[in-house]
Amino acid sequence: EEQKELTVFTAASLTGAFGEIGGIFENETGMTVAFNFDGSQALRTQIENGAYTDVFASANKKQMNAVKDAGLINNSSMIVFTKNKISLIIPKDNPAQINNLSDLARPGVKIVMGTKDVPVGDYALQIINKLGNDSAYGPDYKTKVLENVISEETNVNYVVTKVALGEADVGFAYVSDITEDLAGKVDKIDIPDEFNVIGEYPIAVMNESKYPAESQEFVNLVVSDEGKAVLLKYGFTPV
Amino acid sequence: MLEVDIKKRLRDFDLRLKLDIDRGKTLMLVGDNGCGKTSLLNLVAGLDSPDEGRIALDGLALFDSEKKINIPPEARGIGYVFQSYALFPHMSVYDNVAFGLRTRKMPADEIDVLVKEHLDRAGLWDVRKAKAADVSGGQKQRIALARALIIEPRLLLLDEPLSALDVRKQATMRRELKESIRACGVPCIIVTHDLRDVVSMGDFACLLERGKIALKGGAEEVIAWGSGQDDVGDLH
Amino acid sequence: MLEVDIKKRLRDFDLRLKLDIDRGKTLMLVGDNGCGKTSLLNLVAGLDSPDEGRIALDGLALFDSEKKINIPPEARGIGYVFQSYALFPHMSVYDNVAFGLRTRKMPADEIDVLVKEHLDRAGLWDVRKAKAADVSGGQKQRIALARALIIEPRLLLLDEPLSALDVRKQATMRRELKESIRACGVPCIIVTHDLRDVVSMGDFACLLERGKIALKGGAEEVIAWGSGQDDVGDLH
Amino acid sequence: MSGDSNQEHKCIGRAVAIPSRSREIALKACLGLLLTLAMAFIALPVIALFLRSPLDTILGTLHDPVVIDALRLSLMTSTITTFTVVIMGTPIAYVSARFNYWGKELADSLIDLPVIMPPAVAGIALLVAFGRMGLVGHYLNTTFGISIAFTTLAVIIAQVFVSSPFYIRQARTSFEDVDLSLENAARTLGATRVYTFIHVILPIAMNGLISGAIMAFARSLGEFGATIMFAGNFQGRTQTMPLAIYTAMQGDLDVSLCLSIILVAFSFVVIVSVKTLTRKVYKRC
Amino acid sequence: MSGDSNQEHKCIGRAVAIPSRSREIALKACLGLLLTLAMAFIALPVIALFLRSPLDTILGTLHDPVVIDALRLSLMTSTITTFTVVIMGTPIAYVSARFNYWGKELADSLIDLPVIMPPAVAGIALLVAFGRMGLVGHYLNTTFGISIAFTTLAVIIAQVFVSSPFYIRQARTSFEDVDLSLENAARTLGATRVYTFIHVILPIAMNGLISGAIMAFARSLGEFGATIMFAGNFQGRTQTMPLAIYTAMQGDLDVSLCLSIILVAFSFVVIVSVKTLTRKVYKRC
Ligand SMILES: Nc1ncnc2c1ncn2[C@@H]1O[C@H](COP(=O)(O)OP(=O)(O)OP(=O)(O)O)[C@@H](O)[C@H]1O
Ligand SMILES: Nc1ncnc2c1ncn2[C@@H]1O[C@H](COP(=O)(O)OP(=O)(O)OP(=O)(O)O)[C@@H](O)[C@H]1O
Ligand SMILES: [Mg+2]
Ligand SMILES: [Mg+2]
Repeated sequence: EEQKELTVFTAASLTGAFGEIGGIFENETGMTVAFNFDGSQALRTQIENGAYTDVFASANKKQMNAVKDAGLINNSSMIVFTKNKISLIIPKDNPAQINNLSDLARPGVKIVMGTKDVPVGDYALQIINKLGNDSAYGPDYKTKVLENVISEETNVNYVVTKVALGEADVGFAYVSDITEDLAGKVDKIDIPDEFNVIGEYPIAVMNESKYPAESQEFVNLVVSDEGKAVLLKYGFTPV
Repeated sequence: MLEVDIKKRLRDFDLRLKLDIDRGKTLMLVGDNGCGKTSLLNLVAGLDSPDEGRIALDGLALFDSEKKINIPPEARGIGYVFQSYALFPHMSVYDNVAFGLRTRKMPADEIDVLVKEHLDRAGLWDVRKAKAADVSGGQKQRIALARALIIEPRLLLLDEPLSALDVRKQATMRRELKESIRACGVPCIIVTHDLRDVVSMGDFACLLERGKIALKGGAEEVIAWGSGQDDVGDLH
Repeated sequence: MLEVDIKKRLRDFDLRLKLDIDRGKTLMLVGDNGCGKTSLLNLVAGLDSPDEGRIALDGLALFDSEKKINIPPEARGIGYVFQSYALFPHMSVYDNVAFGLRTRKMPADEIDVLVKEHLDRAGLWDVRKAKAADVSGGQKQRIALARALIIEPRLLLLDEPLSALDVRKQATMRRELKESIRACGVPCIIVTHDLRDVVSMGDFACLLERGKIALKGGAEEVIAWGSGQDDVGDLH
Repeated sequence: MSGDSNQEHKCIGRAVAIPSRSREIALKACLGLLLTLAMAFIALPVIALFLRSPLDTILGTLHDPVVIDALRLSLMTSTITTFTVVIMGTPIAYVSARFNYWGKELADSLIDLPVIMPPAVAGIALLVAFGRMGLVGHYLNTTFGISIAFTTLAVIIAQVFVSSPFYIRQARTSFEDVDLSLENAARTLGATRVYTFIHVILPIAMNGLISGAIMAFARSLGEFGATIMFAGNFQGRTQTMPLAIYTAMQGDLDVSLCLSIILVAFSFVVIVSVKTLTRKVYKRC
Repeated sequence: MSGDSNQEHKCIGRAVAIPSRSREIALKACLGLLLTLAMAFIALPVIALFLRSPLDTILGTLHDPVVIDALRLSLMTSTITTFTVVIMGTPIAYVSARFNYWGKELADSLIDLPVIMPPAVAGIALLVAFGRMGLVGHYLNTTFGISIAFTTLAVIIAQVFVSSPFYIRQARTSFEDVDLSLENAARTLGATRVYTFIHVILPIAMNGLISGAIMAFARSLGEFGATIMFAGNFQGRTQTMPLAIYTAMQGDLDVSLCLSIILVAFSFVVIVSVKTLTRKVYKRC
């Protein structure tokens, strides 16, 4: 008898957490789980072009909604399972002496962020806007900060890599990106909730899934306490 | 018997001639540099196609522009010594000579016997393992000759086959070549600039001038043409 | 005057000889295929280095293993006709002949005059625009000769320079070459397998056997060696 | 014959510019410097990578089943890719080197296209052509029930797509450089076109073919963008080393750099041994 | 001389296997089919891409300043890269084709390394070597105040790094195939090494050099991973077409596919014209 295999398309930022949750699921059900880790946009492109998957976990609602609009997911199964916040990350030796949000506007600071089309870039822009509207940061805060941006990355990894290597002075990344392994190389500066943007991660079962019941079981595991504990461990904010 | 009756446009002039050579007979082809001798051999060998005309060997058409026949060179059964030798530079001397037998799928032990015989006769046995690119000019010419003769062709085309041989080898080769052509009984065309070749090997000779036959006949007549020049007179 | 006294390990034997050639004199080099004639010319030209010994031209060392002198070929001022011609296949006939003058930075109009003269004399003016790869074998040899002579070298090395020429051209060339060597007064080495060359062009001759000089002397002596063979006797 | 007017030449020998010894040395020094700089330019980044990653971390990651899977998959797919490219590409290169056919120039330029496309675009292009909904894949799926995308086969297809131009171009020029008269000689000796190709043309062009095959192999070992788009990132099935490196980058930069070093070192060894081996075999025949 | 025993040969002519006409036709058909399949394999994905993108969208995006910037930057950097690679790579290729020096085999294999590295890794390697904290970049930064990363220069460096192996390899084999006796002939005619190189060796190897340069150009036009890592993604400064395509891909796939088509079409035109142009010039000399 052939081994049953559950296919899960998962946003790359969930690699560590879902890898662990997958292990738990395999132990509980005896099924194997095959993960496809890639950017949410790439996953969406693949699904739209006929890639088979049972479960889709996206890093933002935009890509999930696109798939949903195409009628590919079981709408009732869709659920937001975790949130993620943005924080500033700086190299451990902090070459530009960034200590707070207003330092971002100092001339010569090298900032990397996502391009406006990736969620992490979109969120960063929103945060900068909010800060610019706050009188505490001055009227030209926004222009000064944007002038300091040296690169608009298409992938949050590239932001983290450049900061970790010390090539950029500061970057906008998800809190969950600062993994235990990276903690030795970077520090983070929290962004207060009033300025921060909360990213939402939806998950859903696909319509054409060959194992709808098992897929639902997987989703259930993710939102269970056990799943939440794992997500928490990887820096997410499960709901 | 080889029958040739062809027309071909070359870069500078037209090649246009009619020739018959009986089995066992040797035609010596002489003429100025660039008069079309090599071009003619290439046409007979099938490496190039005449614009029109007919080439036939023993009654069988090798080329016929009317009947649209054009037998590929590998099926014509010719032995061709190229003016520039065209040895396979990546192969040893041995492999060069054995090449034609291998294409005929002869068993390796028979090949061995034949190749040894030919290499010995050409005085090449000692350099048999050298790459063909790494031997002297005259040795190259001997390889080219051995390579063409070993396949016992139905038609021999030799483009200045003795020009680079040393004095001793040239004399021997001339004698051997003549005998083996006669014994084999195949038609043969030899291009040469050495009137001694014409005298000693040719049954008849042909003088080519800008693609046309200017003189045809016994060897003596062609020699007479040559001796209009000064020091060729030495020959008599 | 060219002085050669060298030793060089070849693949199959040692080349080891001592030679002097006065200005305006011509040495005819004969010998079996593979006896080391071409190798010797390459050593004199500087394309290869002797294992030990000395080569000097007009008293100036071109190579000296003791003094560690080894003048590169481009500074030796030689005219070399290669046995395989070594024409530049991507250049026209004209450019091949003009090459040596261009390296000497001669003005284009002077080059034009000289090249025209040489091409005319070699009967190559009509094919001057053809690529050197696209002419006949004999035409190639004429190009090689013209290319080597036009630079008025201080030393001439000719490796079978007439072997592919047609009967008429060969006779003329033999005469012209002889006269121009004498007039120029440079030492000259000619490799040949044609004893007529030895008689008509050589001041003295040298018979090479497996890298060593077996016979040296007037042309007649070498001919005598040759006529031990059967049909070379025709020559007298 | 004219020319007799020529005998009065002064014949002192036309002056040759004797290259001074110092110029020769300067030239050599320049070349040496250039070579050193170029080597440094390529070597420095590699060395810097090595320096950042302690050896024990590298050796540690070697035991990780993810790494073993990826390495195995990478070597397997790249090898299959190279063989496919060589077997399919050689006749194609030969045909475009020696024959004229309708649309030859177009076909020749078409072959370069995959190189220009950014790899992810190449992946998307493959997906819209051979994916389940694709131009061709659609028929394959409905008629034969075959689905190519997201399988190991897809990895190979993606690699073949991006790396074949490198082989074909080099093979083509190598074939063009083979002297036609050798081909002619072989045929007069009774060799058919195919025999001539195998025994004369192929060995003479071999140097270039090996070089092209190594390039194709290297390119497919490093292939990332087209693979992840067209084949997905499934461990053990489509996750080659470059994909594993990307995945590791999500967690720990250092691990991903270690993986890179393993890939580079392994490939280096493979390429050097392939090179020496093929050269030996090729010299012998 | 032995051999006189040989005259009694029967001399009927050794049998030659006459290739039947049908076999010849079958061979041609096979080759034709193979060629068609290969062309289809490459052309289909490209066609599928075109079919997905309506022409007016493509023409529309052509007016977008982002696209114009990226296209300009791509053409500029790739051209500079190709020139750099050709100018630096030609002597290197020649030296490794003709001379033996210490560590030659190693150097030769080193040249292939950038091809094996997944482009993003190559970018990281460049960062850790030439970035401001890098092995070398560190000194450049503190001593001269030069910072390379995140500039247009960095784009060019990244492209040179990834594309030079393709040129150097092909150039090397082309140089190896030049007949040594032609070099010898030139030198006896008074040509120095440099003159010989320029007037004899270069023209004869030209076919391969052009082909290699086109490969390098194509490769640098399509370069993405190393560029975004080492040079970053900044419109007008470091955002080449592939980067613009990836950026657009995050938002609207269709726009990014349109950009890809523009890139492919432009490059195709450039490559075809470069090819015909250089071939013409090369034929003439
Ligand atoms: N490239 C080479 N590499 C190694 N050995 C060679 C090479 N060329 C020739 N030889 C060998 O060196 C020896 C001398 O060759 P060389 O070419 O000097 O002879 P040659 O006197 O010019 O003969 P020929 O009259 O046939 O031209 C021969 O044994 C030959 O096989
Ligand atoms: N590859 C070629 N392409 C074009 N024309 C050529 C080519 N080879 C030779 N020719 C020309 O064709 C004519 C005939 O040349 P061919 O080689 O047949 O002369 P040949 O009689 O063999 O001369 P030789 O005695 O010098 O060998 C000449 O004008 C020559 O320049
Ligand atoms: Mg001829
Ligand atoms: Mg010789």
